[in-house]
Formats: sequence, structure tokens, C-alpha cells
Amino acid sequence: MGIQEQYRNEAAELLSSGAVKLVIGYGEGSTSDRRRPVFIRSADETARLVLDANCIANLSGYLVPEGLLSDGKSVAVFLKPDGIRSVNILAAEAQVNPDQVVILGFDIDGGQASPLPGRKATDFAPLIESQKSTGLSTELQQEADQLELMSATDRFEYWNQQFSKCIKCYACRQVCPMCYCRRCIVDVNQPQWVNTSSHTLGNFEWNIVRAFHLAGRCVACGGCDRACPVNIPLRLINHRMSKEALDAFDHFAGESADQKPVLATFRQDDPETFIL
Amino acid sequence: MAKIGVFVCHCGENIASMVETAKLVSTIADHPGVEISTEYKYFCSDPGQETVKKAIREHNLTGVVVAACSPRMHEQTFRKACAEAGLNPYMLEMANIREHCSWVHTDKKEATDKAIEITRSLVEKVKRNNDLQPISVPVTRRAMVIGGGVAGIQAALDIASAGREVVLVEREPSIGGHMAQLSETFPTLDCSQCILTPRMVEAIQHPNITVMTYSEVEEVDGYIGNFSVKVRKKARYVKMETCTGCGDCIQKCPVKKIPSEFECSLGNRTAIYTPFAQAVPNVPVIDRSRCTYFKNGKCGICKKTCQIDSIDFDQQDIIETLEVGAIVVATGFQVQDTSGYGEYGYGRYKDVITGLHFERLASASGPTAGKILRPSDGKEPQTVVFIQCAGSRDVSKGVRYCSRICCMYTSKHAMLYAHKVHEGVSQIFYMDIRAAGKGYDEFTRRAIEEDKAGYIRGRVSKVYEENGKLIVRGADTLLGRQVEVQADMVVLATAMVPQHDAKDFAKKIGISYDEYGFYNEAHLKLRPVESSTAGIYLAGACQSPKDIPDSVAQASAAAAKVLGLFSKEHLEREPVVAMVTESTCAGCWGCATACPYNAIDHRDINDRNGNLIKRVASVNPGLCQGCGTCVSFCRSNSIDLAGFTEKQIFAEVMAL
Amino acid sequence: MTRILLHTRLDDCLAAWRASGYSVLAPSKSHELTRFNEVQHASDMALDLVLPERTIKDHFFPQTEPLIRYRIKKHEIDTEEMVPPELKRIFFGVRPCDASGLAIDDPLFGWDYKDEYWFRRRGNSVIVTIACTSADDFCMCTSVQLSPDSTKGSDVMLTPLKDGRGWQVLALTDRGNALLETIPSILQESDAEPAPPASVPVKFDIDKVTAWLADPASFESHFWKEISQRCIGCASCTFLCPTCHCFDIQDEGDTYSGIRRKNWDSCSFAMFTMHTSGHNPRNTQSTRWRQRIMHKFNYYRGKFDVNSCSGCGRCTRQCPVDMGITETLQSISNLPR
Amino acid sequence: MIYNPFPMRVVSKRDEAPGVRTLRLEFVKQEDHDYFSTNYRTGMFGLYGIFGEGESTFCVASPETRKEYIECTFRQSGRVTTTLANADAGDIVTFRGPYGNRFPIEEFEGKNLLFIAGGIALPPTRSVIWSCLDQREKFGNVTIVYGARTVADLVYKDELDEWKRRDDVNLVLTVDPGGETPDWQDHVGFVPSVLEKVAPSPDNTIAVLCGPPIMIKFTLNALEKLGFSAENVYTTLENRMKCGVGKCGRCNVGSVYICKEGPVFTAAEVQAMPQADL
Amino acid sequence: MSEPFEPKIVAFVCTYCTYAGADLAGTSRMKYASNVRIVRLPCTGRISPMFILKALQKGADGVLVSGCHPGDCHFAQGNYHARRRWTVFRALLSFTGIPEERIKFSWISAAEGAKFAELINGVTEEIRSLGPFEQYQELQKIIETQSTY
Repeated sequence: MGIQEQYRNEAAELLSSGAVKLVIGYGEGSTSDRRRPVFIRSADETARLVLDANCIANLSGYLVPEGLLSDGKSVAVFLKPDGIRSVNILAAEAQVNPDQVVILGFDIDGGQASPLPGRKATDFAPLIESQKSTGLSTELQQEADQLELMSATDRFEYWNQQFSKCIKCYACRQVCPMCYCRRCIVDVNQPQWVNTSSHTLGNFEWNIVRAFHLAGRCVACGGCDRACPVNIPLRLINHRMSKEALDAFDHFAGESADQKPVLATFRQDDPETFIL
Repeated sequence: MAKIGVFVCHCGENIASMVETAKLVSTIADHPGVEISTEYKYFCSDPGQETVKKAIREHNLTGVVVAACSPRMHEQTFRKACAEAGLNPYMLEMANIREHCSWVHTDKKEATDKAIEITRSLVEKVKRNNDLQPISVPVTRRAMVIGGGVAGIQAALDIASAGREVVLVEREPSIGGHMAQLSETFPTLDCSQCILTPRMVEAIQHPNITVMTYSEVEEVDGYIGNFSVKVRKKARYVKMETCTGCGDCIQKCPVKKIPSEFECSLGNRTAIYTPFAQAVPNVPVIDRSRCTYFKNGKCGICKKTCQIDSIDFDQQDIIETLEVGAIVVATGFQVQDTSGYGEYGYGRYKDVITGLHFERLASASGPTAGKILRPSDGKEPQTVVFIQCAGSRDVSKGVRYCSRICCMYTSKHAMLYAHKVHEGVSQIFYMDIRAAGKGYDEFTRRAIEEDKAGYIRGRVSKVYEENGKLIVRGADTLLGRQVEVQADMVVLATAMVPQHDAKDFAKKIGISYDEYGFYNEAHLKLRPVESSTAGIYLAGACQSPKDIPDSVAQASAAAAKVLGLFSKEHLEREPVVAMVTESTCAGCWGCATACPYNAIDHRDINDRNGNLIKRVASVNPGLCQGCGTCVSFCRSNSIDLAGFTEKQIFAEVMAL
Repeated sequence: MTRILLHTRLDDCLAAWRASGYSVLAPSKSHELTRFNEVQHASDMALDLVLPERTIKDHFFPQTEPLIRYRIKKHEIDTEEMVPPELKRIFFGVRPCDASGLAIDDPLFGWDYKDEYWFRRRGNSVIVTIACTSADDFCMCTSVQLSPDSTKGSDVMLTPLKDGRGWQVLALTDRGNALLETIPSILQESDAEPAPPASVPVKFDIDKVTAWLADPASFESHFWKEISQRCIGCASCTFLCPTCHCFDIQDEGDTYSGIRRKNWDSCSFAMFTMHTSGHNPRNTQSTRWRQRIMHKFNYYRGKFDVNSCSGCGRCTRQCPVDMGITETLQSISNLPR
Repeated sequence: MIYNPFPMRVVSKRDEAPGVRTLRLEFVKQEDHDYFSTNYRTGMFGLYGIFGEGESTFCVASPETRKEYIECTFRQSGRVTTTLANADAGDIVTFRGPYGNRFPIEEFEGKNLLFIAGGIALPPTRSVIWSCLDQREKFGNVTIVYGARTVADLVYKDELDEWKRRDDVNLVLTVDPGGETPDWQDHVGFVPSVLEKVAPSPDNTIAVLCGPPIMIKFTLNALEKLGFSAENVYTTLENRMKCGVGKCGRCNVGSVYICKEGPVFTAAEVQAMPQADL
Repeated sequence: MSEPFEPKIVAFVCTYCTYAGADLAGTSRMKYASNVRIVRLPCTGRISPMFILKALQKGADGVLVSGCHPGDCHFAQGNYHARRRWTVFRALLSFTGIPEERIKFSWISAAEGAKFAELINGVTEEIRSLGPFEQYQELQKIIETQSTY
């Protein structure tokens, strides 16, 4: 039995037993290589679920909307390890109750989706631990290194070009499971910290602020990068933040549901090489 | 719009000689919202202040900027002037054009331009200032002291003697703490119990002190002036009200071979017991885990023995809630578990003991009645080796810090030993001798010179047994050679560490602690007896290793702080506190995690039917100190700091 | 016989236009994004794209546009209107859907109050459209009563030749004629056959859809909740749409001066209709998606007699969660009657 | 050009109720005044602004019979209204308009008029009231029913007194239960129930009804009970607006743009709109 | 000869240490460059990264952020929190090409008037040698002149 069949059955069982009220998974998309989020509420709909190597979106953000979990019932969600880490952060930041989340975990490797054992976020702790020890993506690091090698002037020019494309559609924010704020900082107008206009200055401010807010929280699911309709390499800026959190503070986002936010905690011996 | 008055002070020549005040005045006069802009020689003088007040009244000013010296100098002066003229004192800002400008620059044009910019920026800020009212917090003028050791007793007595009620909570059956266990005390060698027991008795008899022994703090709610503390009074099974402390029950108790905690297991106690003879209160407790009656329902000899029927097997723990205005934490320390030092043989060889054991051996009321006898065979040891820093200042196995008392008590032990075993030889391995304190260095000199304590500078690598003798192998770093010393007994100067449950306890009462579990003072230098939480004070070794004089001094200092707080019925606090915009708070609790003062709580927002809509952050103005760390954490800008709001700072920057 | 323009003459053509004072914008790729940029050479152009990622709407209704510069003084405020330049511009290689988008928005921007910011840019721009000979899975012009060779909104229509050497050229408007008059010697007469237009399958029955939308009962249909369940509420569909025209007006500046700007806004955003009181008529994503569809295919149509959609398919193509107008309208046309 | 406002000078300001303020504005430039005088009719609205903060939409509260100035009454809530509220006499603010449609008061001539308003919605009603009272002879009976949450929340207290004193106006005041003061002489109760109690005749009567959505809903029921037809009830809608001229898309509800085709509608027209989007 | 470039520098400091240190420099009549404008905050913990961005928007060529030495914070922990934010924010700014040399962080106690004066001179000199931060200022100029397409 393939993973898709296995997970369809499992989803059906969870729904028919009443263990969960909803399964958030992937379904066929508008083209053969696209998958779209689907919301399955009864066992007989589970045939709509698809699970293969095209299922790359991090669905954890769909757990957050107000009211979904307020009835105390559970929801099952298809998640890759990045999504599981997101759930941990959402739990740590009191946005979801992890006891209400049944994880249908899988990973994609070599063009294949394979099941991950475990159903609760805590079951995946060893997996996440091993990811932490492996470190951040070397592909991203190589890409980021290209930028690090540039002079500051060139790097500024690079981002100037990238950010000048931004149209402030906020797809990056809306698709991000971490952007659950009831009111985004850009929508604060007293005072207007971030220029809302999508000129390059406003775009610089927006993208810098978002990256800062994701520091130590981004799990590199790549959602924003894929969502960006103007192809800004957001993955790089977010990766840089993850790297800083890991290198300077040994903080790997979403390690556990009781991880404290990296910017709300400190150690007395935190590094401070740059302070005069 | 706003009507701002700008008052440019010459400060005699101090400002006027470097800043062209006339230009400053006229430029600022053109700034939107500036109603009046004027200059004067000394605005801090009485006529100067009068000018400000008059302008406030005549022009109905909504804000004032005094361009003069540092706000750290005269902010209070001008706030007061504003208030007297009917303007909220927080509608004042000071543009520092003296310390930050005229005094430090040499070019008139540059200084003038800078003064203009500084002033403009503060005009923009003050336009957005809000009327603030000092926060008034009622104070319950009753204190709680947690921990009945010498520090706690001292703090309680000081507060009580000044006429305020105190509740002294001790988790053991008797107050007294570690000091009660000690034999003599350095540097005077007076008997510890002789000086302590009178204070213990004084405490329990003091009309303003309620002593709650065998009781533990379960929960602390509230904030400075208004704490609500839940205390669990553990069941003693002996009625406090009637027991006379005759001790008959103890005599008759058939379970006699229980290692006594007070004696560090060098002696035994019964199942119904007082920890030591001079216990205060002198009322026994039944150790439920050891008592035959509680095990199988048979026995009850104590009950039968008691002539006044003070034994009550049906007693239950009682939770009592107490309202207090201040808390002194004096929960003390414990000695480090030395099991990590396998090479010293502690636990393997009976005659390797800790300093505290030695105190009991040397104590006249101890298991050996003050004779130094070794635990293995009860013989008098002829050679004793003391090992200092057996845990302290050891990054690899022990603790990084110095425990501060070990040098002194080791000297004391060597002296006591010499006094009791006249031919005995004592050898002390040490790293440094730290004897800073009144009479301390003289004391160690005495140990060396009069009582022949042999000091060997170096660390011990191993203690082992050979032919019934302990062999201590170590280095003498002064002579640069290995030494081996035969010993009949080895005493380890173990480190002082926080109580095993210190961190949990800190979380329970809401104070912060360091990496070891010692409680953090609000400021290491300037606020050493205040915890990070307003209204909670620290005394004794719970804050850091301390000897008796320091513990007592800190206890008195904490008591003084409490009494200061209790000097008024209401506490006035600066209104510079954080406030939450509930409609946009997402309840991520980052602010609460970051807050150094535990000033941020959860608040439930319910609909009309009482159903939870959402849970948001809520600032307790009694606890908030106004640092603003929460504000810059909040991703959605849902928390702000009065006096330094986002709007104010934004305006200040955008005017630069 | 028709006039044709050969690929090989395109550079001459560009030179002639520039000499006549035009700047030429064409699809090209820069910094990983395809859009209309000013080009100097034919080789800069990316004419084989089905569609550039961004629309030409951007050049008539910029994402952020200064309206008024203000200087705050003590008792007065100096203002200065910032007038958009009336540039002579040629948009070369526009797709019929994008060209239609401009024509669809014209009545809105001209509705009683004329929005000069739009029309000053419109007035001197020449739209040179190239009919589509290929399409992708997302193209849907045929479903909204347009076509891969639709001339709507265009001034000049270029139809690719079957032999691939160039285009048939047809001026559609006076502006188009005037433009061609600047390059008489570059065009040539030919009877080369045009390539057939791309085949774009019809994806839904627009009449059925509009009829359903016009039915007041449909407004409260449960359909909206289901179809929009995965919508994340970003504005990539609206901002990439050739016809979406909503905007915001914002002041930006410091203590002393600033600029009032007209910025793109989107009905997808929760803040769009939020009153200061906190009341929000469209406070859920489904009501916002309903508004978007209703506005495009019911309200706008009722007012200006045209659907506010040109079938470019960008909304689906770029949607982070694979939604879009096509799926919604398909689902509507498949609803049981 | 299209989005350029008129500079206006604040002449005076008045506190109406807690958080509610009225500004009287005069034109700085004659041509702006001329434009306004030519185009303003009661019911229209404008965008009031301050450069650096933005613009906010509310009605022109002064009547079409008094065009020397513009009055606006608003509640301080957001960034713009807070700044406007802090404006003093002499300060420069801006006005863009007048926009929208109007109450067709010439069609009301010869008819009885019933004005109903709740809370902060009196300002648009007040504009029509004065526009009619200033040519009192053209209309039949005039009844004004006005209610607020509390006595303090009643706006235009001076004018209420004036209307009360006039014998050609029947003023019915009410406050919500619990909102009355000890010396309150008038009704206590919600507007719809007070209206039913007063029971004005629907014959030859036009009703003008302004208030929060929930009040409108219940008052319309009451009017229906009293025999008013929805075509004879006028109301005005307030939505979030940015452009005011039918471009920015914000105020689109159903097939109408409130700013262009409104803000004045008959109850019948309002009922035809998708209610959920209001 | 053109005028030498005078950089505009904005400083965000805590009131208990660095502001007091600056006061001490004043009372000690130390002399330093006049390029720095100070914004006073209660604690470095209050300093949000947004402040730095706004200073740059206002044309600052350099930004200085300063507070109490670790362990000396009046509010016990504010500067530890601040230090983490700075670490992260600095990395972020640097990665987007905002030169590290333009954003300075320091600890200056109330007793370090001399250090304050030296620092101001040092930072001013360094930023003067870097020249105006034209790249960022250009962004502001674009706003004032053009639409963004």
C-alpha cells in the first residue's frame, strides 16, 4: 500500500471515529504538478486527498484562524518536518493547543513522499533534534554566501533591485504560519512605522521588518518565497536570520512546544563581539 | 493644534555663550504648534519658573519644552512648576542643550543648529505626550518572611520591632536554619546556639510575629503592597495549642533508629521528634513515613503517653491564604552534594565527611557531645585533613563561584580540633585563603600560628584507603611537588549551593534567579536586597553564599526596605508603565516572557455569556517598572509605554 | 495583401520610434521578473512569453503614485500637485488580454470624475498588441468573451506570420495609424499567411455564471465559504490583475513635509473595509472573495456593461494556494440548477 | 486635479458630547467657495483632512441654506479624526467635495416631515432639518425623533433646545434605559419603541432616518408598522471611503458605489442591497 | 573646495547609563563633534529596530545605539534583551547591504563621560570617512520624484 492510500485510510479512520473533526491535506491542483490545500470533513471525502512529492506547502497556518480549535476538538493535518516545527512554535506562542493537532507526518526525499511515524508533535522530537544537528540547508547557505561575498554597496544594490519589485501584496505574510498577528505592524498607523506605499523604501522597511519578526521562528518551509509573485528571494533573508539565531544563540526554530522565543529571552553570556 | 511653550534658558553664560539663544527662540517660534517661544537667564530660578507658569496660564499651553540642562537635573523642578500652573506635569519635556550641547561643542553655529534640532524634536514629542497620573497602590502593611534561619529571624524581628506585623514561614518543624547546626562561629568562636536561640525565642514570643513552622509557601499572587500568599501548614499530628513540649512522647516512641537530618545522619531521631533539643516551637511532629501507626494502624504509644491528649492522627494539611504587602525571601542554601567527587571517597569512606558534619561533631549538643570522634569507629582522629574548595571554584565538576565561607570555617575547624585534640595534626589543602572581613585574617593567622593548622597550597587529586588509613594525595604548588598525607579523617569544605528547589520556588513567587538558582537582586550594586519583583526582598544565602554577619546585615537592610514601603498607606509610582491594546494583542506571551518583573499576566476576554473570546496580555501597573522591553518585542505593536510611546518616539525621530 | 513587420526590422522600427520621440516598453526579464520595461533593442524583448508576470496596468495605474506634495508651515500648508508626465510611450508586444484590461478600466476612471492620473498616461500611450499563438493551462480569455486575437484596447494589432518571420500589422485607432506613419519604409506589403490564433479552451459558461451571480439568493449561498476556504487573503491576484483598480490614499512624510500618495489596495485585505469603529462589513475571507467575484462579474458589469476580467489567468497562475477566478467560475457554472 | 482638496480654515470648534466635536470651517480661496456654493446640496458628504495624517469621510452637517461655511461633526477615533479634533481656530485643514447625491427636498415640499436620528447620526439629519426649517413655509408638520445612549451623548444640545422651543417643530427626545439623568424630562427607551408610542401619521409624510445599522433595522420595522412605505423613507449610509468619487472601490456594496450613487438612499433601495455587506 | 561632509548621526540611548554618561561628558566640559542627535529612552530594552529604520529614512548617515553595560541595567535585564535584538538586527541590516560601520552599538555607563566623548568623535570620524549614506537616501529621493511601476 502506498503512502497516499495509507494516509487516506488513516484520515478516514480519524474522521469516522470522531478523533478529529477535520483533516487538512492536499488535493489535486489546477495542473498536474500543482497541489492545493483541501479540507476534508467526512470519511467518504478522503479519496480527494493526494500525497506525493508535489505536496510541499506548509499547511500549519490553516490551524491558526480564530475559532477553528476553540471547540476543543482535534484537527488532523498533513505536515512535513518543517510544518511540524511550525506547529511547535505556534504551540509555544499559544496560538494552537498541540493536543488538538493530529499530525499526519511525511517527508519528501528523492522525489518520493514517505511516511513519518508519530502523531503528536512531541513524537517528532528526535527527528527535529537530528535536523538541528544536521544544521541549516547547505543549498541556501551557498546561495547566501554569494551575497555575503559582495561588497555592502553591491549587496544593497542587489536588494534594492529585488525589493523595488515588491508590490506589497503581502502574500509572503498571508501564507506564513508565523504571521498570525491580529494586526500586522504595517497596518499600525499611529504611528506609521512602516511606509505602506510599495516604493522601494517602503518595501525595504517591510521586508526587513518581516524578516526580523521571523528571526528564530522561520522554519524555512519556503512558503513566502514560492508565494512571492515577483520572485523576491525571501528564502535568503529568512535563512540569514535562522543562521544568526542558531549560531549566536543555539536556537533552532520549533525544536519543541515549550521553546521560548529567541528574542524574548537571553543568556548573560550571549555573544557581543560588535558592541563598542 | 497643540499649544506648546518653549523656554530657552541661558543658564547664565553656560548656554548663552555657545548657543545663539535668540536664533533658537525665533526659529522655534516658527515651528508649527509653538504658541510661545522665549528666553531667560535662569529658568530654574523662582522668577524663571514664574515666567513658565504665567505663560502656561495665559496661553493655555498644552505642553512645555524647557531648553536648558539635562532632565536628570531639573525635570522634577519644571514638572512641579507645570503642575502648579495647572498643566499635567508629564506634559513637560526638557531639551538638553547644556550638557549635551553648549558645554561640549566649540563652534557656535554647530551648537546652535544642534540646539534647534534637539528642541524641535522634543516639541514634536511633547505634542504627543499624554496626561499621566501617578499610580497609587494601597499597601497592606504586614510582611511575610519566608525562611526561618538567622536571616529570616533577623528580618522578622527588625520589622516587628518597628511595629509592623510579620508572618515568618519555615518549612522545617523548627526555626533556626543552618545556624542552629553550627558549633562555634568565626571569627569570635562564640557558641552558635548560644547567640541564636535567644533570637529564636524572641521571634516566637514577639507580639507582632506569627511564626508558621512546618509550613510551605504554595503560591504568591498580586504585586507590591498587595500580595496574596497561600501557605500550606503541613499536618504535625501534634496540637500546637496544647502541647507543652514535655518530650514524653519522644521518649516513648519505639521507632528510634531514624537518621537525624539535623545531625547530618551522625545521630538518630524517633518518628515523633523535634529536630533538636532547643527547637522553637518546642512541639514535636510525627514523621508520617516512619511512624508505625501510620504504617499499619498499630502502636499509638505517643497518643497513649500524652497526658494532655495533644496527639491528633487525623490532622490534615491546611492551606491558609495571607494578605501581605511585602515579602522577604530568606530561604537559605544547602551544601553541595559531593557525590561528584568520587576521588575524594565521600560516601565510600565513612571518615570522609563534610564541613557540616564536622560542625555537628564539634557541637556540644551534637551526637558526640562535642568530642571529635571519627564516624567509622568512634576514635579520636590524630590527623585530620581539610580540603578546601571541594566544589567551589571548580568549573569542571563543581560550581564556578567562591562559596565565601569555607576558608573561614575550615580555619575554625582546625582551631576547634586543636582545642579538643591537643596533639592532633591538621592539614589544610587550599587554593587561596580568602579572609576578607572584620577580624577574619587575624582569625586564620591564629589558626596557623597558635593552633598549628598546616596549610598546603594545592589541590587534592585523590583520597584512598591503605591499611586502615586514609591517604590524601595532592600537590603542593608552592613547593612544586606531590604530597601524600595520612589522615584519620578528611573534611571536605563543600560548596554552598541554592536549595534543591530554589528555581521552582522562584517561579512560584515570581522572582528571577541566576544560572545556579541563587535569586537575582534588582541591581547588583545599587539594589542588592531587592529582588527583580517590586515588593519582594532578599536576605541571606538564597541570594548568594554569605556568612552570618552578611546574612544578618542583608536581613536588616531588607527589613529597612520593607519598613520604607510600609511608611505610607499608599505607594505612589511613576506612571511610566506599559499598557496593552487588547483589540490587537494576539496573546503570544512574548512580552510576558521578556518582562524582567513578571508584570504581564493573561487576561481573558469573555463575551456576554461568559464564553472565552480570547486571552490577551495585561500589565500589572503595580509590578511594571517601565523599561519598555515588552514594547519593542511586540510584533504587532500592541503594547506601549506611557511617557515613551511609539507615537512620541516616532515624532521625535521624524522631526530630526 | 497586408502590411507586415519583419523581426529583422524590429530594431529599425525601435530606432524610428525613438527618433519620433517615443519611448518603447516591451516584455523583458530583469531581476528574475518578467514585466514591461523600457527597451533599446529587439534582443531585449521577451516576446515569446505567454504573458509577462506583471501587467501593463502598472504603467497607467502605478502601485504607488505621488499625488500632492505638501509642506507644513506654522499657519499654512503649501501644496503642489504632482502631475504625471504625458510621456509618448509605445507598449510593444502587449497580449490581447492585457490590452483589454485597459479598455475595461477606462469607464471606471472616467466615471463622472475623470482621474487624470490614469488618462494622462493613457492619452499618449500606444498599445501595440501581438495576438497569441500559444497559451498555457491558465489562459481563459475565451471564457470571458474575449479571444487570443482580441483587438480590444489595442491601437495596433500584430498577428504572427505562419512562417515565423514577422507579424501582420493592423492599425486599429488613430493613434495606431499615427504610429505606423512613423515607420512607412519599415513595413512592407506581403501576402504571407498569419499563424492561427492559440487554441484556448472555454472553461466555463459565462452566461450561466453571470445569471447565477445576478440572482440575489446566490449572495448568501454556502458556496462562497467552501470555494474560498483555502484563500489566505493576500493580494497577489488583485495586484497582478489587469483590471483590478482599487486603491488607497496615504500621506507619507515627516514633521516638515510629505507626499499624499495613491497606492494599490485590495478587496482581499481585511483592513480594506474596516471602519475606525472596528465594524467591518466584510470581515471574513469568504465575504471578501465573494465581493471580488461579484464585483467583477456582476456589479461592474451592471454599471459599465463589461466584465472586469480579461481572462489572462494570472490570478490562478500566481496564486500561492492554487485558487483563482477560473476555479470559482467553473464551480459556479457546474452548480446544479 | 481630482484628488486635490480645498484648504479650509477652522473658524470655531464645539464639543458636542464625549469624544464628539464640531468644527466650523471657512474657505481660504474664493474659487473653492464658489465651487462649493454651486454644488452643495443637503445630504452630500466630503473628505476632511489634514496633510500628514490623511482624510476621513463624513457628511456636511450644515444645511444647503447656509453655504458660507462648512460644519462637520465627528467622533474622535482614528488618526485623522484625532488630529482634526485637536485643530484650533486659525488652523488649516482640508475639504474635498461635496460628493455624492442628496436628499431631494424639493420633492418633500408640501409634505409632512419626520426626522429620526440616533446618536452620532444626527449631523446628516441636522443638515436636512435646517435646510427645511430655513424654508419652513414649504413643508407641513415637522417632527424630530432623536435618541442617544445617554443624555451626555446627545449632540447639538443648543439646537435641540431651540427646536424644543419652536412651536412649528415637534421634538421628541429619548435616551436608552439607564442613560437618563435625574432631571431628564423626556422619553426613556429605544428610538423604535418611542417612535411607535409617538406614532406619527404616515399620511403625506416623508421620513428621514439616520443611525447605526441596528437602529435603522428596528426603526424601519417600526415605520412599516406605522404604515410608512419604504419608498418614503430616506436614509444615508456611511462606509469607509478613500476617493469619494467612485474609483477606489472601497464603498462598493452590491451594485452601488455609496460615494457616487449615495450616500442618500430610500429604505427600499437599501433593502435591495446585500445586507451583509453593509 | 567644497565643504567637508558632516554626517548626520542619530543616537538612541538609555537614560540611566549612556544619557547620564553624556551628561557627565558635559559637566566635565569634554569636547566632541556636534553631529549626533540623542533620543532618550528609559532602557535599551525599549529600543525597537524600527527606530533605526526611521532614522535612516530621515537621512541619518549613521546610527548609534547605546546603553548600560551587561549586568548594570537599571531594569536588570533590558540590555540583555537589547543585545539579542541588536545581534539579529545587525546581521539583517548587514545582509541587506546596510553597512555595519554605519550602525554602531556600545555600552557606556554613567561614569564613562570620557568614553562617550571619544565614541562620538570616533563614530563621527568613521562615518565622515564613509561619506553620506547615499544609497539609502536615494530611496527617499525616489519617493519624492517618481511613481513606482
